[in-house]
Amino acid sequence: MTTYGRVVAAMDLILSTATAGELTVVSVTGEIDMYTAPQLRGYLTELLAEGVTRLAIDVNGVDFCDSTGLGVFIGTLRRLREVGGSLIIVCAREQMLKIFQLTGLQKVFDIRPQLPTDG
Amino acid sequence: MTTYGRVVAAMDLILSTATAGELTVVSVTGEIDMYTAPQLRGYLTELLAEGVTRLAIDVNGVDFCDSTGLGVFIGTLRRLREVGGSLIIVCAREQMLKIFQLTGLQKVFDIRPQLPTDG
Amino acid sequence: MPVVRFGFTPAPVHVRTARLVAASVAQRAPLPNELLSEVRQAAGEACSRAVARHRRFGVRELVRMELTIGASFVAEVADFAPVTRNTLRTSAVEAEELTGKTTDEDTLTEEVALALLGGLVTDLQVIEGRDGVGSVVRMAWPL
Amino acid sequence: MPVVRFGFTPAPVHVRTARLVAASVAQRAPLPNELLSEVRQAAGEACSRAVARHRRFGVRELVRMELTIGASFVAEVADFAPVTRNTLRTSAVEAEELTGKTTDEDTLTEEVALALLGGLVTDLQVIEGRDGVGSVVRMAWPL
Ligand SMILES: Nc1ncnc2c1ncn2[C@@H]1O[C@H](COP(=O)(O)OP(=O)(O)O)[C@@H](O)[C@H]1O
Ligand SMILES: Nc1ncnc2c1ncn2[C@@H]1O[C@H](COP(=O)(O)OP(=O)(O)O)[C@@H](O)[C@H]1O
Repeated sequence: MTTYGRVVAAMDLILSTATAGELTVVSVTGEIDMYTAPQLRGYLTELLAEGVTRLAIDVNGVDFCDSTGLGVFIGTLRRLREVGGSLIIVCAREQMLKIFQLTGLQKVFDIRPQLPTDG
Repeated sequence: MTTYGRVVAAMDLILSTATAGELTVVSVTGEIDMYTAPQLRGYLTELLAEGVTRLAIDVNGVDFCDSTGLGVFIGTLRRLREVGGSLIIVCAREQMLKIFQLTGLQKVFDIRPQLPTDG
Repeated sequence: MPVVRFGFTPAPVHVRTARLVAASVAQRAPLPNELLSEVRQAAGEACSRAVARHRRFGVRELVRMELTIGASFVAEVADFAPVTRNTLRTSAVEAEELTGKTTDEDTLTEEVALALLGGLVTDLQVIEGRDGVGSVVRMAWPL
Repeated sequence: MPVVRFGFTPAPVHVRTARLVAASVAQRAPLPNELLSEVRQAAGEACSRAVARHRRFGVRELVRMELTIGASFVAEVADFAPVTRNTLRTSAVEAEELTGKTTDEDTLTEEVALALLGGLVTDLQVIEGRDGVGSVVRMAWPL
């Protein structure tokens, strides 16, 4: 089973996966909070279980993200590090960048305004 | 003092007046409810006090209207009738037409989808 | 049974928030989309009615709305103003009468509110409050 | 002093409505527009924290949020879960530690929530609840 191109849409969160070179890119649209985070976590866990190690999460479609969402990102980063993988957060949104800053997590994550073009 | 062309904008209601032939047309934008109705009532009362008798209220910019709003329309109609005046409600919106129907007020008001062109 | 309670100082401005809450909870109940604007309108009417009653009788207690998701979606709006003979009605006078009669605008609005509630909500009750204090508008929509 | 109370069954879905309510009441307080998204985020964090605490301890009581408009805009979110040594903190551990440590995701989220609350709200307190039951996150914004 391959997850590429799969689109999962719940009431409040839309998740899709694409590839860009060697990178697996998950795009998230909607609000990430206590209600939708389990869905995001499950989706990412499944990708990692399938062997994805070079991951990017594009959050430019995210309208709202709380600590539960950040918790999912941290968990994903930790698991990727364990297998020598990497995580890029694609984010250009002011509001979202602010919560990374307020929590000091901008120092922890590799945050870029857009997808790296060199794959 | 003339009210024509005056625009009153509160936090949630925007009121403006224009003339179309002999008709005075008040356009309402926003939500009409218990909170904003006093403002609408005051605005219309002032117009009537200035001698307006042929009035149209354009509610196509109204997102929400409750019984308080309908109460203002009824009060205005009654006062206009007392002086031999007339009231047209300009309304093409489904949701708004529905509340006129549910209350039986569609039989009481002269409701038109657009401004009469014959002035 | 999920319950959401919303209590507010009897001021018109909070009725808008009450409408938001009712529609938001109804959406997640979930109630079909085409019913959401009815819930929003009906909850707003019930809350306006409660605020008006508190103001008329000078009652400063919070107006209370309770939303319950069970076999149906139930919205109850409670006021704590004195119950008079006219309070516990669910039917309004005819529309034609309204424009002719010399009733004041408040009474008029109340009649229109009742007509709207009756038209919007099939399962509608207006009952006495707990311990005989105030009145409760109870509205239910099947899930 | 206008007061709005919002109580909800401790389920994640209602936290979204709580955010809506907090932002809506703050807007009408009125709080400047640029602060509204902070209020929305902070209220959401406090409510998520309360829901998480109720779940962890199996407490089924409603989580309660109270919004008061006075000299400042005050938002209080109360839970009714047991208070342990760790409950009444307003400062979080360092971000760098989070990614290294073997803490579970719930604890991790809690630390991030605290860091966010501390960053968003200047006037922040986490205090014991009335009669020593539960905890209250109290946040204030000057008007
Ligand atoms: N929307 C509301 N806002 C504020 N208080 C409310 C609201 N609805 C109910 N209450 C009050 O909350 C109190 C607690 O109610 P509840 O949680 O059902 O427990 P109990 O009645 O056992 O104390 C009651 O006194 C009730 O009147
Ligand atoms: N958001 C809320 N939802 C439901 N109940 C609440 C909420 N906030 C407070 N309450 C409860 O409502 C009850 C009534 O509170 P209040 O109106 O202040 O009067 P009193 O405490 O005198 O009964 C209290 O028992 C309080 O715990």
